[in-house]
Amino acid sequence: MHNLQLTDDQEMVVDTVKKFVVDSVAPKAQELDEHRTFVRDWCDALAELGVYGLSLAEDKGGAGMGLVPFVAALEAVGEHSGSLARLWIGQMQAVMALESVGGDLLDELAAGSKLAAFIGAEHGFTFADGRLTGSAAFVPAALEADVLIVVAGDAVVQVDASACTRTATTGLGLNSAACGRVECDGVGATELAGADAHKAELVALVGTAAAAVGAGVGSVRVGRNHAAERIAFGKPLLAQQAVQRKLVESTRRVEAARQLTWHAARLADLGGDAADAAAHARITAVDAAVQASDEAIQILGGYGYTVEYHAERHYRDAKTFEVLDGGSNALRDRLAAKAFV
Amino acid sequence: MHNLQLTDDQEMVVDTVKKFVVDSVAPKAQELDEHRTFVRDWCDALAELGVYGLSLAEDKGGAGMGLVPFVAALEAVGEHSGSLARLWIGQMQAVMALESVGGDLLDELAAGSKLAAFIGAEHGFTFADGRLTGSAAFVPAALEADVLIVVAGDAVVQVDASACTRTATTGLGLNSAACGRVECDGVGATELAGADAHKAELVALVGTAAAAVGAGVGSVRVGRNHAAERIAFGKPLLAQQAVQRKLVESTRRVEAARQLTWHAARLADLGGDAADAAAHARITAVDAAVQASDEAIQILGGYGYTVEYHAERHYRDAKTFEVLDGGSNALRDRLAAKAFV
Amino acid sequence: MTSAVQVSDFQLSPELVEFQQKVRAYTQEHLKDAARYDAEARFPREAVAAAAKLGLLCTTVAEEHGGSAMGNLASCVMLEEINSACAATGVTISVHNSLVNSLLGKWCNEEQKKRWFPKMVTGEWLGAYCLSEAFSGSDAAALRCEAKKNGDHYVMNGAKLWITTGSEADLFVIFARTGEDRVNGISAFVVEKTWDGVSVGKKERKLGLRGSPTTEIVCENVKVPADCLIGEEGIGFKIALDTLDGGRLGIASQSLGIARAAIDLMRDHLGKQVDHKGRPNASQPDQWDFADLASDLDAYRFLTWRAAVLRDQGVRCSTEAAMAKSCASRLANRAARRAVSMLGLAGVDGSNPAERLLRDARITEIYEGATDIQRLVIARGLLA
Amino acid sequence: MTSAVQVSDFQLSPELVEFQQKVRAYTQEHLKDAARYDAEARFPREAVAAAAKLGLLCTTVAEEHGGSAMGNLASCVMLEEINSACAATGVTISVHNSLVNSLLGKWCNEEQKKRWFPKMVTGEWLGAYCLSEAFSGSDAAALRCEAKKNGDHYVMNGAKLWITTGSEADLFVIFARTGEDRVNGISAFVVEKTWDGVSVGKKERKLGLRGSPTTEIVCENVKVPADCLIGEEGIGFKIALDTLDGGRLGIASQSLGIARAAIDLMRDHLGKQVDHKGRPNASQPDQWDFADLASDLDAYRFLTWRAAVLRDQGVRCSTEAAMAKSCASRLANRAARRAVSMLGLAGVDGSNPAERLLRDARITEIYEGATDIQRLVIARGLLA
Repeated sequence: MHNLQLTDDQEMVVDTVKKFVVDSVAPKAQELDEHRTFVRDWCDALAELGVYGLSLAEDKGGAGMGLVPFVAALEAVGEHSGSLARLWIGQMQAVMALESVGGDLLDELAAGSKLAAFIGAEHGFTFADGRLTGSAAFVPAALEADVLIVVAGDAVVQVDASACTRTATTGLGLNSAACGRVECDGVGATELAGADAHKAELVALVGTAAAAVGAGVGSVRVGRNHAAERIAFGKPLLAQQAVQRKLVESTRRVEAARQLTWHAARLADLGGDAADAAAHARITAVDAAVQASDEAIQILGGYGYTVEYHAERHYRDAKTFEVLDGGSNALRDRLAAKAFV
Repeated sequence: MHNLQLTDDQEMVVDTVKKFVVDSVAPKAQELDEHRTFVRDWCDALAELGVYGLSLAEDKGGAGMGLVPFVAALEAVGEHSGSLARLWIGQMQAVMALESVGGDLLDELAAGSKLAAFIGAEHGFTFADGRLTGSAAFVPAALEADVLIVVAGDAVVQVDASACTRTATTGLGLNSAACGRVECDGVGATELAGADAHKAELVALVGTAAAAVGAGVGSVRVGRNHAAERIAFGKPLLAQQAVQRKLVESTRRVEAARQLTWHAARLADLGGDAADAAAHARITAVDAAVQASDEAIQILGGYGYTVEYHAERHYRDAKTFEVLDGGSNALRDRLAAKAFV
Repeated sequence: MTSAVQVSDFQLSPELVEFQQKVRAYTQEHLKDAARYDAEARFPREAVAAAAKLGLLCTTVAEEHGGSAMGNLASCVMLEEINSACAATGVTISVHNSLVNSLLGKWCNEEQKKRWFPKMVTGEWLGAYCLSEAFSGSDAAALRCEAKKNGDHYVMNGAKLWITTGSEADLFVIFARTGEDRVNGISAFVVEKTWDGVSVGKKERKLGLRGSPTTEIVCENVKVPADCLIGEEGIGFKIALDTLDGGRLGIASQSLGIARAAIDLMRDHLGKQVDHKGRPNASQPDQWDFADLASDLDAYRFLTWRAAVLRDQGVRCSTEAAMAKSCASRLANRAARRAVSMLGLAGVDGSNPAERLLRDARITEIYEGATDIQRLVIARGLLA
Repeated sequence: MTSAVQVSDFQLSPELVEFQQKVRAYTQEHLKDAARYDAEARFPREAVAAAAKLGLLCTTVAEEHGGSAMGNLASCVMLEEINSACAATGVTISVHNSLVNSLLGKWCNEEQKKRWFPKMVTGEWLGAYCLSEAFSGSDAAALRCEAKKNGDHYVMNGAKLWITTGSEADLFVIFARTGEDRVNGISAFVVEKTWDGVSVGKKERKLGLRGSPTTEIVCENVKVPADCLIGEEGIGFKIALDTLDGGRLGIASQSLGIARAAIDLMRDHLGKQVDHKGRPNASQPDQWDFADLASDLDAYRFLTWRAAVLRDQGVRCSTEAAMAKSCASRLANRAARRAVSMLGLAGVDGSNPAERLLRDARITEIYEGATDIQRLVIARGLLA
């Protein structure tokens, strides 16, 4: 009953992604994160599953399925790897920004033969006379991307990644997502006339919301499993009301975030203005993920503080999601500006 | 785009209720609440609009529209009068509990020619040998109802309201809902064989959620309107970031609650098990309403503390909703028991 | 006005403990009718009179003027006790002591003190502090009430809103405009209730604190003798803000009292739930919330006492007083809300004080500087 | 171990202020490499050695045994300072002082004290406190490590988990089972690192506090001389809990230090945002959060000091210590999380301490009694 809104075709895609995640991602995610290993294989595997073109219009070579199956599948990814979820989001931002442009680059991005890093307007890059200037801290995929898609004022431009200075950063989370600092000092770049930066932003909002819902689900699972096994004071930890309450509240918050996320995706797919709904979903989901992972750590106690039980990874990733793409507080300010100014 | 899920027929009903609420309820709600006046006229007006049978199956004489338009319309009522919303919920509980029973009482309740108070299982009434015993503090509609529908163990019984001892209580909120204490000491009662107490409970959960969403919406509106007009430090209060942030956050929480509420109603209408979804909706919505009304009071400052600006009424009503029907914390415990024990 | 009594190692001095016990005895004897004051919106005149008899209306007045000179810390201790039983009585006494008497003591000349204190320290007169207006709440300096100098007197015109004890007070400290400058055009005056042109306007109907009358005070061509000007022209706003530091300690203490009452209700509720061996077996989440709230009560009481001690020592304590009020008032609301949740239907049906505490608590975040104003004061203080 | 120094009227005594400044100078000189300790998971040996030289490893030891006998309050003041710069160094010193030295001083006989203190007060040896096991964390009394009496010695077998300073310590206080009774079958022993059968097991890889090694300590047929039993058989659990009251003050202080560091980051961030006239114009919600957190920092510092003073006075302070730890540790996490949010990308990219503070803070709610255990202690204390 959960996926009330998915067609059979959509559900098949989502199930395929889920199977890949459970089989291939889940067993290795924590270890690769600890060693800050970039997960190119997984990006390629997603490409093979054909999901980078999932929401792309059919006449542009995509599956034309809209955002609903995207958020459903992304939740499954986020449950096990925030890094992979973020990489998919970045790629999807590039694809959807270019939907209205078309061309070889779009084909390559949708096929996954090229990996993109997307740099949003919040970094304030400038583009003039074919030259791109600016810098961005902590861009997911930056270190490994083939191409950067950059919003620079009103323009959206593409730039060869190797032409930019890219520096590794030892950040809080998303350790397998090749996050890094990007600097462009008058690098030659090509404008993508007609590209849709707003669409890319919407993808980031609902995508981050979905990934965070996944992190919340994963956190609850980790906490619940531990509590069911761990014996303290003569009974499973899960028999303690205080532990149950943590899990119930985390579940409830994550469920609220999920409904907001699905609502935003549905609204967008129906052609409505989903900007506010997506912002609500994103803020709520990231908060829910931070809380759920924080509670999971607490339920696991000392074990939760180690890098072996996933909870700490979800916690770091959730906080990192919070500040990406301008951050939740900037979103709150934007909602305010739109409503009240 | 808001009511993605309503059919044209459903939307018409909802719009009719909205019009009635805005025209008749909104202008008088605060004053009647202050004087603790029971709103029989409004109950009759809802009866005339035919909404007590809204979710009742067509073959039982209802409109067979399910819970979705119920929550949509109830939200509109809750935005202006928590008392009327609660009265409708109680009546709807009785109607839906009796859907599987049928008979004259159901017809009268659906038509609104009889007013019911519903007493749930949490009050622990007992029924044996045709006699009902138990007491319940703070039952909405108790003082004015014609009939009490009482869950007593496995049985659902009807009892003539005038046969029970009913005492007015000067409670925190829902002042226009004729709330009172009910005592039955072996009062003669009739079992309603086949009545569905679970359905009644579900109605209470999604109904309270919808009413609370309405209270949240109403609170945000009151706060926003005041902030737009009030000048402080040379500009409208609404220009203050801190005020904007309160309204943005209230809106977001209420929106999350609304999506959970609609999800629960849809799930129930599709025949799914909506118990958890409804509990999530109810807890989240009541919390959101408490927070939104609290913030509205704060935005209004001294004005918010007076009984003239609706914010304090929403605050009292929301806290009262929280403890009705067993209360939010008992619901949390029940979710835990279901999931973990 | 240095306090004779101190806090040492987080314990009140023996003198203050004794005073606290005296006040506690007073509350038990005289504040039993708090629920009735609320239900009937009735001013607790007898309770205030009994407090006056015990010398509780003069704690911030020097001994030479008939006061007990116990100071701000003692006032805080007293107000927590009183407010734990009856917030309407509590705010009446807080305003009288912290806003009016302490202002008179600090800013009036000897002649003025001798004129007003004899009635104020005995409680024969009650005081009210008139700063807010319909269009100036948080932005107090926007006030419009004016006092025009005319020979040996001022002519005062304007309406003051949200005046605590408004209809019951005999002496009003009124802030009025004597010049155009937004801040430096404000002056403070004493105005007596009986003077021509002074009237009590609309009485507010409120969510809570219903025993304490909140009214409009209207001045229509009131002839205010020049010797009722406090200090000098133009320093009114400075006086207002300085006084509010002390007032905020009063409201912080009120908040602590309300929080304590709510926490006590929870303690009773939880304490009743025991297993067959008599060990507590109440819901863990309820116990944990109780533990968190009780911890914050202790913590914010220390914040309040710290600010009171500073004020008693003559050290400016705006930041510290704002911290105390902001934290304590939010705690009072959190605790009262939680008490209602924990008690369930008994929390809303009026059969115990929980719902009144919830309604009373709500004002503490609003008056004498709303929470956001406290945060502004704190942030400015710490970022300066 | 009565403290020579006091808190009066919420101010530290001049002696303590001087000590605080000395510690602050130490942190500025010796704890510059906190980020590197974290990045490399490297034990801050030089920093701890420098602290030892300054006498910071003997604050809870009596003067007759070479300590400074400054007590718990002084230790709290010191630990807040140290932890504001480096939590890995902070916890090492906290465990050494609050859990090991204070335990030895309170429960050992003279001969034992003379045996171990000479090395412990100078920091030649570091101490570790070994209570937790793989299957007994919050439920400490479920421990299984056993010590079987055999003539003039005990034979110890078992593995201890989550041992702070495990791989770097020379002296372990190990709680082991000498009898079957769940609580009264537990005894405390001193075990030295160099003894046969003592080994360091698995080292944990952690979210934060990476400079402080957390390891397993394994005892395989370790021959523990009978004169290494602390106190008598069967009182081990009592010793463990009593000691944890002091340890919790250490962790409360660590939490205050981390919270302060996070709040300082916010202050710097907000302070930079000014309008053209130099007035603060940072986002109001950011400023308000900063104000709330800074207020709680003061409030929970008082809670911590209050408990420390009680402990220095020899008064049981389980409830008060639990309040301090529970409140301060939650604040540390709240503040660190908020600092990351406020700083945005700079909060996560490792270019400043925000993300490390967030990771370090997280342990404070877990070790030496998780938050829910603190709440249990508080609720039991207040409902008793």
